Order: sequence, then C-alpha cells, then structure tokens
Amino acid sequence: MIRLHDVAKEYTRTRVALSHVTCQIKRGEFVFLIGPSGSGKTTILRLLYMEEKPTHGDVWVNGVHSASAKRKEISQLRRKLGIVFQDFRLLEDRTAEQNVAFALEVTGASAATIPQRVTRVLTQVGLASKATQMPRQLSGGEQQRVAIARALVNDPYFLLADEPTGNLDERATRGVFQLLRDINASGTSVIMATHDLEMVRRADDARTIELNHGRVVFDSDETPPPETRYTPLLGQPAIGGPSEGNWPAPPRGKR
Amino acid sequence: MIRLHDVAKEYTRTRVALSHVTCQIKRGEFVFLIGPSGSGKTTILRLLYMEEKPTHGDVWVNGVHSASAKRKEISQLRRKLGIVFQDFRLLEDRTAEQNVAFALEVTGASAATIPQRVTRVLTQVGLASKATQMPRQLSGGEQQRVAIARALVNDPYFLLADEPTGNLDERATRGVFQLLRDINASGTSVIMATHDLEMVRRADDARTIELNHGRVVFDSDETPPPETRYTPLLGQPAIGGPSEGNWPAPPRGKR
Amino acid sequence: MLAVREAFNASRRAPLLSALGVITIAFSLFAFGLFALVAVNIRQALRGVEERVEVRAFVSEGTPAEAIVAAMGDIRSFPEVARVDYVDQEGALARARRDLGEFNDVFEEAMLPASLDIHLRAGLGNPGNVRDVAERVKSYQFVDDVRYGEEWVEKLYQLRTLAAGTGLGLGLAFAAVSIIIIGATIRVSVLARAREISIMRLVGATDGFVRAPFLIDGFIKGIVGGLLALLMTWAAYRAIDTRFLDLVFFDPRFVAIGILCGALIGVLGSATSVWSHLRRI
Amino acid sequence: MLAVREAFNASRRAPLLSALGVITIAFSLFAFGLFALVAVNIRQALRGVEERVEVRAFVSEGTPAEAIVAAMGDIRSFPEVARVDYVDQEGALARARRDLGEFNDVFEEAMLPASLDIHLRAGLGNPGNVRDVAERVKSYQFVDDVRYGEEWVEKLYQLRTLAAGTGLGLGLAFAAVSIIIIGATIRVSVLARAREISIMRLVGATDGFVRAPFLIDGFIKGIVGGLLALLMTWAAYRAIDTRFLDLVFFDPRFVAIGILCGALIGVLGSATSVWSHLRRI
Ligand SMILES: Nc1ncnc2c1ncn2[C@@H]1O[C@H](COP(=O)(O)OP(=O)(O)OP(=O)(O)O)[C@@H](O)[C@H]1O
Ligand SMILES: Nc1ncnc2c1ncn2[C@@H]1O[C@H](COP(=O)(O)OP(=O)(O)OP(=O)(O)O)[C@@H](O)[C@H]1O
Ligand SMILES: [Mg+2]
Ligand SMILES: [Mg+2]
Repeated sequence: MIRLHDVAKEYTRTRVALSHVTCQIKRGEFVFLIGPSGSGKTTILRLLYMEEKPTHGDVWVNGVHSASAKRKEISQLRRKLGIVFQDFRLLEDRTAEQNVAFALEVTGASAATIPQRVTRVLTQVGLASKATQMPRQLSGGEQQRVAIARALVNDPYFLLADEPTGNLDERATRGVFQLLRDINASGTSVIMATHDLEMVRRADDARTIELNHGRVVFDSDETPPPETRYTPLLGQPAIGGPSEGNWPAPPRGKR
Repeated sequence: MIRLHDVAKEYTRTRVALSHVTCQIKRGEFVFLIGPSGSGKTTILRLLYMEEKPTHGDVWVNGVHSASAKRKEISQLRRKLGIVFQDFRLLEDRTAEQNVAFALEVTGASAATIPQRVTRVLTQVGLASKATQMPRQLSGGEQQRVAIARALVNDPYFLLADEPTGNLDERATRGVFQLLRDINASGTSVIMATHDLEMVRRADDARTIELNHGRVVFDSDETPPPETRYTPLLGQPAIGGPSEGNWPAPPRGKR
Repeated sequence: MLAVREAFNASRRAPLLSALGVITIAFSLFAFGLFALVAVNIRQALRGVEERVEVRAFVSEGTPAEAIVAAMGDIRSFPEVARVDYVDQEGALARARRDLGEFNDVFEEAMLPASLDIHLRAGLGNPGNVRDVAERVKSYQFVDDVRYGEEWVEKLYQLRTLAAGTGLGLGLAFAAVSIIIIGATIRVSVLARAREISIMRLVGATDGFVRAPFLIDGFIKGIVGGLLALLMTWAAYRAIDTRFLDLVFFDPRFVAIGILCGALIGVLGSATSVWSHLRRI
Repeated sequence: MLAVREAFNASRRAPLLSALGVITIAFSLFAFGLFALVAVNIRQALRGVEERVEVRAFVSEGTPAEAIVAAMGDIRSFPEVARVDYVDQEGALARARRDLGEFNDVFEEAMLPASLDIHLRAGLGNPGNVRDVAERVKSYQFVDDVRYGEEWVEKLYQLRTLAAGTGLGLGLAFAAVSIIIIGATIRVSVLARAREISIMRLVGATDGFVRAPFLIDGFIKGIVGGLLALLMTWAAYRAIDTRFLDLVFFDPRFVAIGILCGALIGVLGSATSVWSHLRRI
C-alpha cells in the first residue's frame, strides 16, 4: 500500500517540485505517471523510495511513514522495492551480472541461488551474452536493461520504474513492457514514469496519473479529474498537433 | 563532409560493434541513424567525434582523417562539432549556464559575448529559468536540454545528437526537433541517432540510415538498400505489430 | 566473509588510492618512529648520565676503617641512596688518570684524597635530594668536604625536563598531523566512492553493510602501514647503530603497540570518514 | 587569466583534496626541514669541535723566548696551520682549573708545563694532516712532547663522514617518499576529476587548456605548502633554540630554495600526473 497525503516538495524556497499531491496506490495496481519534463514524476518516485522526504504532508510506503522512518527501516523497505532509475545508477566498477547480484546480496539471499537468479533475469531482458561487461562497455539501451534486471531480480513488492524505456527501440520497449505486465500479473505493484504516450494509450486497463507543474492534473481512477479545466495530455493527438508554443512554462515557484 | 570507408570497430576480439560501414554525408544533410539497442549507433557517432578510432577502414570528418589525426587536430575538430551525448556528460560541478559557456570558452570566444549567447540558447531549449542550477538539481529532461543547448551554442558545422529526446515528453520532443530543423536549414549537417520512429516517419525529407548488428541495412539515399533481403524497421507498424520474438539476437562476433 | 571480499575488491579496483593510504600511514608512523627512536635514545643517554649523579665525600687521611664502614652502612639506609663505594687514595689517582688522559703526568706528584662515592637511586637524583644527602653526609666528622657539582645537577635536571617536554610536544604534533593526513586520505577514498555508496544505499544496503568493507580495508592498510613503518625505522636504526653510535631500539611491546596504533588509525580513520559521509546522505 | 580562475574554482570545488595536497607537501617538507635542521646543526657542532682540533707541543722549562717566537713564525707558515698560541705556565694552570673544576685543588701543588697550541685550518683537520704537523713540530729541540689525541681525531673524522653520509641518505629517502606521496595525491585529484577532464576534451578543450589550471593549482599549493613547512620548521627551531640548545637556522637562500622546491614539487607532480592521464584518454 502506498499513500501520499497532501504532499509538497520544495527543493529550495522558490523551486516547488510538488504540491498538494494526494493519492493512494493499492497492492497489485499498474500505474503510469506521465507529465511534461520537470513536472515532478521523478520527485514522486524519490519520495516513495525515501531518497527525499516531503517538505509537507506524509508518505506511507508498505507501512513505513516518511516522517518517522529510521535509516534502518528505509534500507529494509528498499529491499522490498525494485527501482529503475532514470539515470540507471549502475555500480561503475562491477560487471552487469555483479550489479544485478548486488541487489540480491544486500538482502542476504543465499549465495548458492544468486548466480542462477541473476542469469535468469538477465536472459529475460536479453542481456545474457553481455553479463560480464562493465557498464561503460554497454550501449545506452543495454545499461538501461541491466538497471531493469536489477530492479526485477529480488521479486519486489513494488516496482518503481523511472522512464525505463527511454533508451530502447520499439521492439525492446515492447519486451520490457511485457515483462512489467507479467510481474504485475504475479502481484507486484508497478509504478512507471514515462513519456511514451503510445504505450500508455495501448495499456488502457492501467491507471494513469498525470502531473503538471507538480500537481496531479489527471487521475484515471478519479472522476472528475482534480483540475477539471485542464485538457489532459492524453486527449491530444500524439504528434503533429496544433503547436501552442513549443515549451512548457517554467513551474511557478512561490516568490 | 563526412566519409566512412569500409569501417569496422571491434571493442574486443569477440565484440564487433561495427563492420563494413561505408557512407558519405554531405554538408547540410539531415540524417537519422536508427536501429535496435546495441546496433552500433553510438559507436558510429564516437568514431565521428574521434573518441574512438576504427579498428579497420577510414573515417574523414571535415578533412580530418582518423588514422593520422593528432590530438590537437581532434580538439580543433570537436570545436566545430556540436555533440549531444546519450548520457548527457555535463560537468557536474558547474551550473547549467557554466556548462554551456564552457563549450564557448574552449573555442576562445570573446568573453564579452559569451553570456548573451548562452542565455539565448538556454531560452531556445526552454531552460532560461534554470540557468543557475547544477546538473543534479535538474530533472532528466532538463539535463538533456542543457546538453542540447551546449551542442548548439557554438553554431557547429556538424551536429551529432545521440538520442537527444529520450527523456523528453512529446511537446518538448517537437520543440527540440524543430530546433534541429532550424539549425539544419541554416547550413549545419545534423546526424541524429534516435529510437523515435514516429519522428523519423514524420520527417520524410530527411535521410535515414538503419543499422543492425553493426551493419548498414538500409540507407534511404541508396537504391537498392545494401542488404536487400532485410525488412527495414521503418516498414513495420510502430507498435503492436506481429511479435517475432521480443529481443534482438546478440551481435555475431568473429569467433 | 562477503565484507572481506568486498574490501579486497575495493583495494584492487583503486590500487592507487590504496597505495596512497598505506604509504601515508607508513610514512607518518615512520616519522613518528624516528622521533620516538631519538627520544628513547636521548632518555637512555640521560639515564646513563643521571646514574652518574653522585655525591663525593672526601675522607680525612687517617680515618679508621671501622668508622668508614659504619658510616657507609648508615648512608646506605637513606631512602634516596642506591649505592655507596669507598675509593681509597690509589683508586682516586687511577681514576683521575683515566678520566683526564691529557693531564696524565700531572698526577704523579699529587696525592688525591680518598672518598665515599654515593650514588642516588635513578629518578631520585633531583637537585633537592642531592643537596639534602650532601648536607647529611657532611655532618660526619671524618668528612673533609662534599662535592656534588651543584649547578651541573640543576642543569641536567632542567635538560631532562625540557627534553621530555619538547619530545612529547613534537610527538603529539606529529601524531596530529598524521591523523589529519590519514583522515583526509580516507575521506578522499570515500568521496571517490561516494556515488557507489549512494547507489548501494538506494538498492537497500544498510549502513553496516556499506561500512564493513571500509573498516576491514582500513584495518588491513593500518597493519601493513605499521609494518612498513617498523621496517623503515629498523633500517634507519641499523644504518646508524652499527656504524658509530650505540643506540637502543624499542622493546617488542612498544613495537606491537605501534603496529596496533597503525591498525587503530586505519580503522578509526575509515570509521569516522564513512560515518560522517553516511550521516550526510 | 581563465586558467587562474579555473584553478581557484577547482580548489574551491574540492576543498578537501586541495587541503590534503597542501598538507602533504607541507608535512613532507617539514619532515625534510627538521632533518635538514638537525643535519645543519650537527655540522655546525662538528665544525666547533673541529676548530678545537689542536696539536699541543709542551715546551721545556727555560727555553729562551726568541727560540719560541722563531718557531711560532715557522709553524704559522705551514699551510695547514691557522693559528699558533703560546700558553705559559700560569696560563696552563688557569686553563686546567677552568676545564677541570672538580679537581680544582689538585693543581695548586702541580706545575704544568708551558705549551704551544697549534690550531689547524678548518677542513684540514683530518688525521693525516694532524699527524704530519705533530711530527714536524716534534723535531724542534725545545719541544718535550706533542699531544694531539690520536684516536680522538680519527674518531671525530669518521663521525663526520658517517654523519654526512647518513644525513644525505636519510634526506634522499625522505625526499623520495615525499615525492611519491605528493605524486599520488595529485594523481588522486586528477582521477577524481577524470570524468570532468574527459568531458572537457570531448567538447574541444586542448590538452594545454585542460592542463593549465592543474599546473597553476600545483604551483600555488606547492608555495603554500612550502611556506607552511617553513613556519612549522621555524616554530620547532624556536621551541628548541631558546630553551636549552644553541641552534642555527637555515640561511635565507636555503629557505628560498626550499620554498621553490615546494613549488617545483607541486608543478612537477601536477604536470606528470595530468600528462600521463591525458596520454591515456
Ligand atoms: N535537487 C534538486 N534541487 C532543486 N531543484 C530540483 C532538484 N531536483 C529536481 N528539481 C526540480 O524539480 C522539478 C521536478 O523535477 P523531476 O525530476 O521530478 O521532474 P520529472 O517529472 O522527472 O522530469 P523529467 O521527465 O524531465 O525527468 C524540476 O523543475 C527540477 O528542476
Ligand atoms: N567500450 C566497449 N567495450 C566493449 N563493447 C562495447 C563497448 N562500447 C559498446 N560496446 C558494444 O558495442 C555494441 C554497440 O554499442 P553502441 O553503443 O554503439 O549501441 P547503440 O546502437 O548506441 O545502442 P543503444 O541504442 O542501446 O544506445 C553493443 O553491443 C555494446 O555492448
Ligand atoms: Mg525524471
Ligand atoms: Mg547508443
């Protein structure tokens, strides 16, 4: 169970990344997090794995409460999460398979089973043949798939994936998406931030939460959407639509 | 003028990233480089800005020949290129604007004009309001746009962009694409590696080169395509097409 | 087990930083060891001199032997006194010749008086005690005169105090500088691995899991550094000792403590650096 | 200009690494300085002792003054001889009393012979010369005996040679260790900035552009480290000097050379580290 209650995150006084975010994600849900660049998707995920604490409001993840969580509890929590970081965050001085194995080692998994679990998950993402390469010897998409494999390997309760297909071609994207659907079908909640609206449109049974300027502007589970006057991104044609100024306005900070 | 003649790149004996690549890109062209993850797109670009030398064959970029280029010449060459790296490669200890300014400082641009040129290009990518933030205080998409700004700021002869829209939403993607078209219209060659086939389909006047397992399998400028028996990626429906195994096979190395 | 493997892996991955750490510890302890060696030897030399602090009571000619023996018994029972020797006239002449080689010839004509040479206990040879003993000995009737080199004893005592103080001061300064350097070295190696550490934390490693390899690493480096320092100090000692000075080396307990200090420095340096780093992420 | 700004920025961005570099240079030069100080003062002390190497020729009683004056003229013209003094019988007695305080009384009865005291030139007091002069002086008829402490001169000479050798050896060892540490420190700071450097190269910076800030940085750190070392060495000198030993300090030229060495170490360390790093990317 994930619960955010009136959450705000200000990195500095004038940089408001999130405000008034309230939502609830149940075990087993599949949630897309969408929104333009800088709208706060990564920030929400960072609150969930507690790299950041909210400046206002409360976050509960699997029973751990942001305001009172101890370092030890946070470590325990993270072992039950699978996280795909937007910038991969692979350990630079370990091979692909050592990176994946590390996520198992920290949980104290029995050393005997580790190699086989690692090999299985690397095969799932199509990287079995590159298991012994270092991150900097892998292409962008291959690094991304190592990051995905690491997130999947410990059969997490929640999978937090930040733009996990940004460096993948369409076929690989389909593969990853299928993997996430499969793991979701086996009971894991998946929360995936993405810019790939095609994918979102295609998975019409999944829940979609849209952010803009740090606020939730659309949530497919709620009717009517929180800010009714906003035309959600999903309603627009994918590409080649009317050009209403190319760039999103900068987020309004409190001045 | 860019010319590759029978180029091969083997990172190790069994890791063949490119083989038998021959092509020519004229001043002012707009070229898409497509292909599945690990097919060698980044490797081609690295050969062009001479971070790597080919293990076989020759590369000429703007008169500089890979086999005989001195370090000084390579530096001179890079000042005439604009490069957007797949992993951004921003200087971590400088603000967004200092990162962009650095690309001008190395060319010896007069210190007086630098701030105004930096501000203009940051505005073009929609980041004027985040000019003084450090890379790690920026979202993924914002970092990517700083990288784009840095590549554009010195009005390069050639723009090499490796997946410049992987972390951008659709609207921002359109904006970046328009910027690249504009700079191309003013005479700069643009070579852009991308997975966004929608964008490629839309820009039907641009040249497209498709790689697979390190070989050129399709070049829209050549008829018939080099390997006639291959069904090019572009011919397939974008998503939801017939699933012929989710993952590309690993590249065949010389054994 | 895992932590030990990790520690070795970390060293293998950053051989330069590891070497720097070991060299720094070794170098610091070596500098420290050299100064300690000098200090130990100065102390040894001073102890030799101090042992020679003696009160010499010149005995009148013709004093009966029984009186002298009785007095010696008395004096021996003074708490400050270690030893009392009787030096007769021939002994005094022989000693004078030995001590003052150049003036050999002079003494043939001279008759030196017999004396009681009173040695004080080591550590009790301070000026007050010496004066005290001298006064008491002077009260014997057969004692003509008492000599004890008043100023010289004062000076010696002052010298010893100052040498000890300066040695301690220099030693502490060196230790402080060593710890600063070692701390900074480890800090740098933690910073160099800051990204790795933060990633480890993000995938669920506890502080302990992250810290253990650093501590083991620090311990190993400390031991190796300490051994290297011992080797270098010993080499320096051998180089000087055999040639032209009679030096003493540290006793084994001191050596063991030195190496343990190295290990401690390694572990503490690692612990504090990693600790303060972990607090901040 | 740009490079100087960059150098300062780099230091500001990595204050810890910068401090480590400066401390290491300072500490190394300080250790070096302390040993140099000891060496200089041993040399000074030995020079004082060496000046006292003298050949003493005892003159028969009743030798006419003219003979002695003539002999003194002769002896003065020996190339090895710096000074010749005539010490008459009263002078000898006074000196004996002064030198041998404890045996004051003894000398009242004794008549010491007059002597010619011959001081050799500094640097020429080696055993061969001394023996030579002694032989020649002995040939004068009125000379009863010649004393020059044969073994003592030999020992002193040996000591000086060994002290010089050992000092040089230790000094070189310390210098080598310092350079290793400093090289490693700079190497680490280059590695810590390896990503930055490679990015700079990728956006078109020449090797020179990348290197300049490091060289300036190394130069500044070297100067600062050298000054710190000077300060510490001077403090150590003051701490010892005023209390109980008469020490000499380095002369200003030596100090200037020391600080320049610091700067040189900084620049060379930076240059080689950056150079070898740039060769490899
Ligand atoms: N450490 C930080 N300090 C200050 N501002 C920050 C920091 N991290 C993020 N921000 C700002 O907060 C806002 C939201 O960032 P976030 O990373 O959540 O965006 P995002 O939705 O993930 O965008 P993208 O799709 O580009 O990754 C951005 O405007 C960013 O500049
Ligand atoms: N330094 C290296 N050492 C060994 N192999 C490498 C190295 N760099 C890349 N490779 C391999 O070369 C192949 C091509 O890599 P490249 O980065 O060019 O792919 P790409 O087309 O850019 O893929 P992506 O779309 O995922 O970024 C990959 O299989 C990769 O594993
Ligand atoms: Mg993000
Ligand atoms: Mg790539």
